[in-house]
Amino acid sequence: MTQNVHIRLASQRIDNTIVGTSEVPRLYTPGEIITCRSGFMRGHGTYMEEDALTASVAGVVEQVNKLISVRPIKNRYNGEIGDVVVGRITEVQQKRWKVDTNSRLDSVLLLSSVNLPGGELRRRGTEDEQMMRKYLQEGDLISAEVQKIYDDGSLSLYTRSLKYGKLCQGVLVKVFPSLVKRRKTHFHNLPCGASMILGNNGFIWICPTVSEDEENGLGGFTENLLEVVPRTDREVIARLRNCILALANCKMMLCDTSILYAFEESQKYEVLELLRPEPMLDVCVLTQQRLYMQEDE
Amino acid sequence: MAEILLSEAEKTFILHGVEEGFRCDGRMRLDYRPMEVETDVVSHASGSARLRLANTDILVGVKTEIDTPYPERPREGKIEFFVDCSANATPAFEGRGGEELGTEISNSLATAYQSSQTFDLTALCILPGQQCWKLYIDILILECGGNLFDAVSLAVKAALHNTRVPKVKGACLDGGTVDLQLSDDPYDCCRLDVSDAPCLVTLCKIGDHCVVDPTAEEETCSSGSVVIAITEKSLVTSVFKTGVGSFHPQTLIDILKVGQTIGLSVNKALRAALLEEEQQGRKKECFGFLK
Amino acid sequence: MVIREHTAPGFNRPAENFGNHVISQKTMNEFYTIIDIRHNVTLQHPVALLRSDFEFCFDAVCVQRDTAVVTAVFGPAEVKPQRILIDKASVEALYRPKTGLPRVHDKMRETLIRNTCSTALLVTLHPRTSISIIVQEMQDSGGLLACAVNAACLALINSGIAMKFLVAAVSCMIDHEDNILIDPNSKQLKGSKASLTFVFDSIKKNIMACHTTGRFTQLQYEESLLKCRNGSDKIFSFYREIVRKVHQEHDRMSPTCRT
Amino acid sequence: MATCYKSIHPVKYYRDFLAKGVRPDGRDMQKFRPVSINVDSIKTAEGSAIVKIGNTVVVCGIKAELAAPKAEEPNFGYLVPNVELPPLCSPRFCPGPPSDLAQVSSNFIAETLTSSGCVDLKDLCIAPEHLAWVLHCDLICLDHDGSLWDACVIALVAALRTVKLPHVSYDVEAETTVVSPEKRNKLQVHNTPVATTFAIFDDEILLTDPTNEEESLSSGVMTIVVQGGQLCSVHKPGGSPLTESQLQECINGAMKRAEYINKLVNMTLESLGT
Amino acid sequence: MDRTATLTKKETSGHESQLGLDTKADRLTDHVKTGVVSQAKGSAYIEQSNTKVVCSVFDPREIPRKSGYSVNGELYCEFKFAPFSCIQWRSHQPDAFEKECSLILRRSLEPAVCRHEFPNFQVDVYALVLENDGSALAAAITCAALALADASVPMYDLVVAATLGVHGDKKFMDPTVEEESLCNILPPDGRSRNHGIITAAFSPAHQQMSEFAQSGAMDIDCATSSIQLLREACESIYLLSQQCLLKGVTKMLKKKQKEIKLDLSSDRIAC
Repeated sequence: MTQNVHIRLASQRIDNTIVGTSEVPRLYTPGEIITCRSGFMRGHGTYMEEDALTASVAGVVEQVNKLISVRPIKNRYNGEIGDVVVGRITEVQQKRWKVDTNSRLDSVLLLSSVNLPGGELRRRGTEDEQMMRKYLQEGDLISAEVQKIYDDGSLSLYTRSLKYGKLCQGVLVKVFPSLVKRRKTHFHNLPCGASMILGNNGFIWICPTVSEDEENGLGGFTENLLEVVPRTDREVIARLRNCILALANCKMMLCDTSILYAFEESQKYEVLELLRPEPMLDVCVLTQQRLYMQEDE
Repeated sequence: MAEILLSEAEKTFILHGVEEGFRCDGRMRLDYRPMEVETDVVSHASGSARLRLANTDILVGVKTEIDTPYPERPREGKIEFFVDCSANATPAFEGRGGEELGTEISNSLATAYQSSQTFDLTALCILPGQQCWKLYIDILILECGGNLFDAVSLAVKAALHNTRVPKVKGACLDGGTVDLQLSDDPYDCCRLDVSDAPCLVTLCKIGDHCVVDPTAEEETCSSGSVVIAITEKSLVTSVFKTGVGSFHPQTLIDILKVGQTIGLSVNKALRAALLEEEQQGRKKECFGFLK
Repeated sequence: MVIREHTAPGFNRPAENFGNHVISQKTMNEFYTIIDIRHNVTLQHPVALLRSDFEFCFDAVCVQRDTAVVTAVFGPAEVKPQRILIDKASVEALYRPKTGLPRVHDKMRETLIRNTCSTALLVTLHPRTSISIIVQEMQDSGGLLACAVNAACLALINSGIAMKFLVAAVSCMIDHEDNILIDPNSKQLKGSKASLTFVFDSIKKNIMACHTTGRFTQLQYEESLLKCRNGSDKIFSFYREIVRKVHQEHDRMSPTCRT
Repeated sequence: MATCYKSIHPVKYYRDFLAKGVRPDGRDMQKFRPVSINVDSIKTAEGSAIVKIGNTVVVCGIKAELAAPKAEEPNFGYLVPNVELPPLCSPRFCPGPPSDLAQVSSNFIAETLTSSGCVDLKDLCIAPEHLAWVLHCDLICLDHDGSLWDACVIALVAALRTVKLPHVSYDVEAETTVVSPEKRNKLQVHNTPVATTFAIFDDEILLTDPTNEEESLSSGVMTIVVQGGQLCSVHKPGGSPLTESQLQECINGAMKRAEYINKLVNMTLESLGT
Repeated sequence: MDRTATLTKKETSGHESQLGLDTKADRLTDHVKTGVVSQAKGSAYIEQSNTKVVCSVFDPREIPRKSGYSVNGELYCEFKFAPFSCIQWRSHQPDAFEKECSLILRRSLEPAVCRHEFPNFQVDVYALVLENDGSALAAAITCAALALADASVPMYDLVVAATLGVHGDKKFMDPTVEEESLCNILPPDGRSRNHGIITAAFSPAHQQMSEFAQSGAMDIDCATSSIQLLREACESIYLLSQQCLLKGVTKMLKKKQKEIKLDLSSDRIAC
């Protein structure tokens, strides 16, 4: 049996910031005046003090026409309608589930917003209420879409589409929500042999690719616990996981392209090696270069 | 332990991975995640160390104080462990939440260091029956990312390695009171021999196999773990079980044997790292906590 | 602790008065009434006082000779789920000593006051509520337990919570010459062989509660009981007197004058 | 059917029984439960006793320690009684700090000890101002089925009478203490107080030696401590009022009980001696 | 190895139980007895040479201070020494050792209890050592398992525990207090420098070790060979425990029958 024990020294610590070619944007700190001119609208992360628009959080200023807002550097997930999220059930309540989506407040998944087994358009009876824990219990993972934002900022989710629903075997990776690039699609069947859901909330789900026809039969609520994921799939999943964490560690934006590049660049290392800082940095630098090259093209 | 939620499917995935010998992060069953150690991080302590194992972050400070030895052990000094599970580590430690875990860890360390074959307490004796050094070992859990026992024991051993006890130039008994003369030079001090200090190895049983250095997710899947304290001379100084599961006696014997070999390599790795740091000479800068 | 906040102003005022043991005749207006339960009536300053400050808090200060106790009654009010009784009110007594934390003998007083009061109250009228009696010791010059029980009873009268009967506590001692002394002071108690405290109900004058220390014969016990029972009459009549006076006071102060 | 009736309306169930002059456990009103005493069974304690009254079990263990006497009482030793009602003995008690009942019981036992004067604290002094015995009298209830204080007092007194303290000599000049564990002296116990508990059911019926159930259903309890024809304590912490004749009845009952218990304790201790 | 020590201890079991908690003298039951605390749902008393332990178990109650749903019920264990049980007087506040023992007690029992049968509920287990003459923790574990069984808490198997003391080449099964303190110190230079104490809890029906707690310092061979010894010791205690439980049940059945008769007569009174 092999065993690996690596103990490094703090002096060997490496700097994992990758300075890109693009300029570092101007950061504002709370209390700093953004502008004294009038005619702007006050957005999130700002407040008015004696006619001056002032930042209330530390972050980057964003301007949309007349609206000025400050996007904080580090933030919990602020949901927007239509976002794809991955979440974990934390509580089963009357007619609804509470879902942890990395937001300030737990999100809500109503019993009426899910597809129940046996037909989409079925009335939800008391029987279904009692069966709720059978469908989704504490700890279960789901992919869903944000349907509504309540007044208190909590989100209402729905899974009434075949692509959403309960997630089966795989790995969840948590990163900062701001690192996930907004794209048209967040569901990816990667050519390397795994599927990935890049949740807008920073929860990323990696699982073995399921063929189309199989998926249709799932209906969202069955999980195959007997099926053993083969070793090759596992290696791909583990490599993807480590690559994503490496990219996130270097604060690089995550999208299917960057992840795929990182995956390809990491091939010279063993999966296990990707847990160490040097290979992690190396992969990130190479990925960054490829992204620039692509941009230039 | 702060339990995290996992779905059944995730648990199955982890379980099958362990069976396969290929864990979610690409490790084999007996691989540790990379660790990082730094000693002498707290300037006011007699000795200190900080150890980071993935997301688990431990800071250990050693303080020395003069005390009277136990009447039944007049030639030995004292050692006391205190674990502070700060609420910063995980919200579950808030209030009194971390207290139970804290006493569990400090008790396990006390047991592992109990035998005189581990850490030689006689070196802490000043005047037999009258005065001795007492080492207060304060362990701060800054972040909790699983596998606390292993990380804490390594950090403690590193901190003890770093500990400098002031030299006593002279001690004499004057009537009932003891007169001590300590060296004025702060650099004139004794080191402690930590070669026999034990390291704790947690073997986490997932399915029918055991893994070392479990992540928080893997800990959730486990039915129970065996923690073994091993010294460099491969003596077992403490064994105990955590979690709710139970073991077949034969499994237990196998686990003990595996634990022993791992314990030896962990001890070796730590020793190598500490030696290397020492060779770098007196550090000018402390890297501390900025990552 | 809402309770503590509420009682604080109520407790502080009398404390200033009794701190130096002097209550001048001037301040002894209608609110202060004189009580003496000993046979040879000599007026020192045995005083009792009644006030009511808050809507749900009813205070009473009982001073017997130099022993002083302040009590407050809260309720019927919301009750904690653990203490809830479905068929009656849960009566709770809190005894706070003059200094320090409550000790074991304070717990004994607490239990005695609680049991006595819960028997005297019509607890079944207020199911699922709590009635708390808070007793603060101010000064102990003998007969503290008796004083505390009387203070609690006064506070209950003042609270207007329905009661089955009133209670009165009288203490006595037996000295080394086997004399029985009613309501002894702390100086006299030093030379005691035994001390006894009785609590009587107002209807049949039966024994509600009894606490003794020291050794005594059965005969001495019965004799003490008899003397104390006679003494209790004075306390009951004093209760009536005080209620009358308070009533007058209420009549005098028209509702508009009251703050 | 009877068990159903009992759980639905326990008071009425009892009332029906008592109307016939018998208690549900088969005793009549004035009958005591059997008492058994076992002394000196715990070897780690200087003195010990285990008392069973019906189901109620109380263990008393006495440990002796040496300490300096209080400055204001230089000739006195210490006697520290403590009643523990662990959660083990009844579902009524929770883990954590001592319950109110445990504290009240400790107070009662301490008062009984001083009132009866069964141990002279001067006997516990070895060298005035310098050295005295501390006797930790720990009473632990193992099974709380009513009449707790009766069992406590018997256990305490029986345990005190088994205490054998090692001979201690103290040299004032050199401030040295020599303990000789092989030379042991019996502790002087001057008298034996006996407690008897009564419960008042429905404001009028007196139940002697009540069980836990009877105590909780009753409207009041009273404990009388008798010692050598004299009263040592009459403790009635509130509850239903009692008439004088009822009180007298109780005192008489307690007096008779004391004689019996005294005999029993003596017998047990004698059997130990042989 | 000192197996004879164990045997002699077992053989001295003929005399009457010292505490007198048990009135009838019997070879088996005066060492182990169930149903000793009338107020508890289940209880047991065990006497191992001079070590005396009482244990009681109460009805499941809701887990205090818990908001979420817990699939498995919980065990709350408290291990306590009576103030007079040891050579030194012990304070009433639980110390670190008692807390650790409570933890070990819980870890030993948990695997054997069908905790899924009482979700969201907690069963309280209290163990009190009246006299400690060594191996108190093992006695408490055996006793607690019996009390759980007596309380009809569903269990996969009984749990029995034994303690082994190691000092050099000598091994003491169920060591006394003196032997325990001997095992805590390093043996003088000789062939073997092993020393320490091992307490193991074992469920024989499923051959599962639910706890293995070792202190001291010993080589791996000593530790592994002890497992076998402890297992054998546990098997012999297991028989004792089983017999005791059986006896308790038969006794209860007889009592029940009597009660039914009594019940009929009491019904007559009640009606």
